[in-house]
Amino acid sequence: MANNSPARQTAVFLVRKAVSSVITLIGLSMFVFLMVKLIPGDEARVAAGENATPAQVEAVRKSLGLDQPFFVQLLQFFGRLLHGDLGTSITTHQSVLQGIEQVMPQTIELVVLAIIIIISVVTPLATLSALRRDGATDVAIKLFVILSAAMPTFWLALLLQYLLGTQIGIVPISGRLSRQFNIPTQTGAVVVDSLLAGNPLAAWDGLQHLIVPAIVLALPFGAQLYRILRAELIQVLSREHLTVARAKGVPQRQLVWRHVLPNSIGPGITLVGIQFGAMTGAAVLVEGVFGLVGVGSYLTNAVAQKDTFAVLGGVLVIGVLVVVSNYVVDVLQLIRDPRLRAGQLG
Amino acid sequence: MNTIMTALPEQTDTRPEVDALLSVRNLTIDAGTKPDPIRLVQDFSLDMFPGDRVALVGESGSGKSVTARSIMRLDPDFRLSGSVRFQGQDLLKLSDRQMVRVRGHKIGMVFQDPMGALNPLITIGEQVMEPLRIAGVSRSEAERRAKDVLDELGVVNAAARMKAYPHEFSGGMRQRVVLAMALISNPSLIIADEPTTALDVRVQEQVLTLMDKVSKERGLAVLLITHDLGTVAGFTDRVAVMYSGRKVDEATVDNLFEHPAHPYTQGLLQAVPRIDQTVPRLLTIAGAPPHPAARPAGCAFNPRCPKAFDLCRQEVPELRPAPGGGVVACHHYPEAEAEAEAEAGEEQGA
Amino acid sequence: MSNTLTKIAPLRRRTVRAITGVSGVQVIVPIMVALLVILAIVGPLIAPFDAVYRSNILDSLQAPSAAHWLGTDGQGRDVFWRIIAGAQSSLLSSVLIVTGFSVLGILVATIATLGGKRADEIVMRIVDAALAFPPIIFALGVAAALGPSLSSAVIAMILTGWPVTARLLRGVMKETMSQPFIENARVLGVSRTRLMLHHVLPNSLDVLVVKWAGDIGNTILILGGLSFVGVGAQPPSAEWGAMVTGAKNVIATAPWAALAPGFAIALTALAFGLLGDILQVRFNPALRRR
Amino acid sequence: MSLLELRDVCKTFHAFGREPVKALRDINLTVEEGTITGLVGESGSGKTTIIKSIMGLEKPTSGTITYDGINIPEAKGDELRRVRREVQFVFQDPTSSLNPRMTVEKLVGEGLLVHKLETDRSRRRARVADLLTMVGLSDRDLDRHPRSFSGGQRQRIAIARALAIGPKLLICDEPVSALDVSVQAQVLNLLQDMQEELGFTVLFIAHDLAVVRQICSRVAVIQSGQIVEEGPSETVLANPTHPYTQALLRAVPNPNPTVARQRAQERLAEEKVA
Repeated sequence: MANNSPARQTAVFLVRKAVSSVITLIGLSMFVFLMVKLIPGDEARVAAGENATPAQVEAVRKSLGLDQPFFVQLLQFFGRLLHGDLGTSITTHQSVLQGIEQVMPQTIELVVLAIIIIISVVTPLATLSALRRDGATDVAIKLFVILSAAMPTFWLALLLQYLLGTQIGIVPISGRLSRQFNIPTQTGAVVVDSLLAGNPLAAWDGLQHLIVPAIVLALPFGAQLYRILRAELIQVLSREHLTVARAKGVPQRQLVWRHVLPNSIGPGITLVGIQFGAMTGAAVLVEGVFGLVGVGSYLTNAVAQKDTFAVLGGVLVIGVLVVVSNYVVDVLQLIRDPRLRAGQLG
Repeated sequence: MNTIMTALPEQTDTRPEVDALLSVRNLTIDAGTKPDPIRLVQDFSLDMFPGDRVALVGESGSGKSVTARSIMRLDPDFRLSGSVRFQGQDLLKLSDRQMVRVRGHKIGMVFQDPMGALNPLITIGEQVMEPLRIAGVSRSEAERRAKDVLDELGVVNAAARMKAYPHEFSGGMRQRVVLAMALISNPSLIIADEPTTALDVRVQEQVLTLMDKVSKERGLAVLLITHDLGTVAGFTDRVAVMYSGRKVDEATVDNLFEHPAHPYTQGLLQAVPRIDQTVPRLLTIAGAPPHPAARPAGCAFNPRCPKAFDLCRQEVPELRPAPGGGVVACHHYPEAEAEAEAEAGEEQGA
Repeated sequence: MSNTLTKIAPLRRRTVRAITGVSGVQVIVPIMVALLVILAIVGPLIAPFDAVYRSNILDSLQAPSAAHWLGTDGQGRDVFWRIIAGAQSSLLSSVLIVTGFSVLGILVATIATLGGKRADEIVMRIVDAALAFPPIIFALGVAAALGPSLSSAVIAMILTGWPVTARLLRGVMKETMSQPFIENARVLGVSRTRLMLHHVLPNSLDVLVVKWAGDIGNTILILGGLSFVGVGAQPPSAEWGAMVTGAKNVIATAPWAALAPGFAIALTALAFGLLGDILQVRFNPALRRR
Repeated sequence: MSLLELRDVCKTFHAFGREPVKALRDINLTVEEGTITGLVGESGSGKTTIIKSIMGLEKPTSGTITYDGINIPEAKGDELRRVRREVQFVFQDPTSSLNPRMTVEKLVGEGLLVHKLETDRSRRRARVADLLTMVGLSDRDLDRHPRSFSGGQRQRIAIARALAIGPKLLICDEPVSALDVSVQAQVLNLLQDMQEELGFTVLFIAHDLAVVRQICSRVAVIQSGQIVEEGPSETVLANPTHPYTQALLRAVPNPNPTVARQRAQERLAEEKVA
């Protein structure tokens, strides 16, 4: 029986998920490798930059091992990845990994703020919708959600910047921090750095700069979460154990908090995990408009400069981020559901 | 379709109505929206006295579960009319807030599916204690009482088992936990909705025996909802049979099995294979029960009834006194004849 | 059991009515979608070439007027006619993308379902890896590799869309495969091909019907986004996303040039999104399968 | 003569990170030709594993399952085709065991088509119509979908579908337990009539001893993967020798109030002692 103990089952679960995460990571790298191989034209020339001399191109070919057979190249590629070598940017001549490391915290700060907004707004809306299913409240919320999901992010960003910044002027609409503040960089995330520097005013200012971009970023993803949460809530509301809880006299409020919400958030947690990566991607559409520095603007610039390795490096890093966040989600689900701990599901 | 209103059924019980623990009168249940509602139950009446054990028997679509759930007002989508008096108080007139205080505290309920009946994310102990905690009982007191009631229901090592989650329990054990939740606030009535249907036969027996024991010891009234006449025989005193949304037959358990009045009850008793006897060939009831949205005119059983005549296809029969006592809704028992037969029966008995 | 059935029937009707009741959405949405499709087909034919493509600096940044219903952009081109002409690249590309990745997804899901445990495991790992790329990021990568253009954006989005479809469909097909009627067909001696074509697929594909409309709406949004960051349609294309990009620098002086095409995208996404919701209510496989 | 024979059948399930589960332990079971044999057990007793093994969808860890000289787990090609044609199944839930997208004609005619017994469409339709009449439905039902039928009617369709290709062995897995009480007898009688008329062999899996007693001539009782008692059903059910069979029989509710009340008293007394 000790063989089936919860602790052991938990370990089995975590190891199994970790193994599958590693496999996914390998697959991810293969994708990127193949993408490099699929680039039309000469890879060495692309890597060396458009203005390189033939001699420079040959030097790059040698250094990247492009004269080697395919599988040797694949192995070398993995070898370089293990050392954190994602290649060198042809425009800045800086290591791609370093370049991304510098901008990543700022994007993560934006995405985390957006996720906080999503969770705190969507959860009550979806609950209200599910409880008043098909009533006027539900239909109104649903319409609002459908409408906000139909707005193109980049367009909404422009529109809000124009209206709030130019026309009304209630919030700062560009940059990360007003000029009067000077905060030393520690983590790279402005609000966090401000707090670390003991400057709450600067943190507040940074937050104001982030709030509109975060809302714009949050809207379409919030709509996704709303749909999945509402559907799951409705499903859970129809389950027998709720009838049982009602039959034993549990009042409505406690019913929702204790029996409905905890049982409904599973798919929502998984979705937010996936969204974490997708939002990092969608930051591309927002950061540029609001003059924020981040992975998004890094990638947009790289695309504009035809800096292929910088783009693919960014793609890979974000992929890794997604895999990691999915693993975190699996752990969260484990904490939430005792059946997972006993190895009964999944 | 329902041109004839069913009158109040005659009381077969001589005890005065005021003392009734539960008195359901003309309970009618509709589902669906106004233009085309579906009538799930029509004019259901039933009396239960303290300590009574009554079975409500019917097959799927008969309205038995809907009736049980509606006594507790568990489905907010159903529209209920008539009255459900419990300890003199009409439950249908209570506010939602007041109703919450009746559920679990004065009436306990046990459900069919012990798998789905428990919240998978909360420990057994928390779930059993919940009704007490809501009522404001302290945690340590609630824990003690939960342990006591689980002990009473034969959960071995109750104190430790309270920390376990539902998935660690077998079906029979879960049903004990559900029963514990229903009993912990000392209700005076338990409504058991197919409590043994999902269980294996030996576990069925255990759960039923347990309910038998506990209700006797505590003087509880039990309303047992089931489709299985077998479980009814040893457990209840009185049986009400429902067919297609109406009560069609009600009698003491002995009378029902020995002299079933309604043709449906008669057919049912003959159609179910019995463990104590074999017949060369089972007698069957033709056809299938109607969908609640498409009942035939007249008596809902008439298309399947071997004794149906013209009147059965036109008028819904009222509940009338049946020959052996009890009531029956069948045109074969016109009032006068029924009385005559009843008298004849008494003479014979004397 | 029976009361769940009777409970569901009335509830379903109420849902439909709740949606239609609000604004006759059920009637308007299909009409809107039909108009958009017609526009996508005939748009480039009816829009005057000059108004759409010829720069006319003298006419630039005109406010909306009788001559130019939605004003003109920085190069004096008529915004209204450009939107009409651009419907094709926006909408038809989306249809192409969704069709493309749906077919890919069906193929992959079928392989995973039929190929046994090992094939399923391998295929799903690949799907997981592919899912780890956020669509926009993946499209950026592909576009960087293939060079920015509308067609590389289309290819990129087909390549990012299939894993979602494959995973969803595989889940549904697995569920269908576990239904007793599949066992029933197998013990009757039905061949694999017949099992797939007559039993599994007909009972699984309706989930895609529901997903399809919503996918088109999303695709239009992302496609616009790709143009916006410069890896999609290139100027002087009248693709709506590219139009917004072209006008973003003049938003303070001539907001209409950026607002109007963005509004067109929003309207189209809304129409298809609502269509998806209506289909969801109509076809919800989970409810119908009971 | 035995038509189906299970010899020393074992099945052990292995799952990653868990104790192996012995679902079947040395199962020996013989189904004589022309009989209705019952297999009785509670949930988790191994009934389902036996059925899946006979279907060929689950491979036993050891032992043989012989149908008319063919070892089912190893059968391939022509042998497997013969098994598929001659062994048919009726499932517990007629709703989920019939493809909801097919018409009755297609459902019942599928076997005729797949085994090339009737390739002409109109003649196939005529044969399906005959089959429907035989099971108590009518040719008007040919173009309807299963969802428009009641549970009992659906089970009739399932029986017609199984009988269409003239099987020699019919495996019925709890064929009436999902049906309304008032409809169960109809389906039981239909099965009995068909068996008498067509002379096929039936393995009838059930949990309900009363049903088994009514229609089976022999019965085997299975508990935790082992057959604990086997014999003519009258003998086994009237004078069970194995304690498990005795316990099962005692637990079956008796629809005679006097007897049932007495039993209840006994049980309460036992409970108090324990």
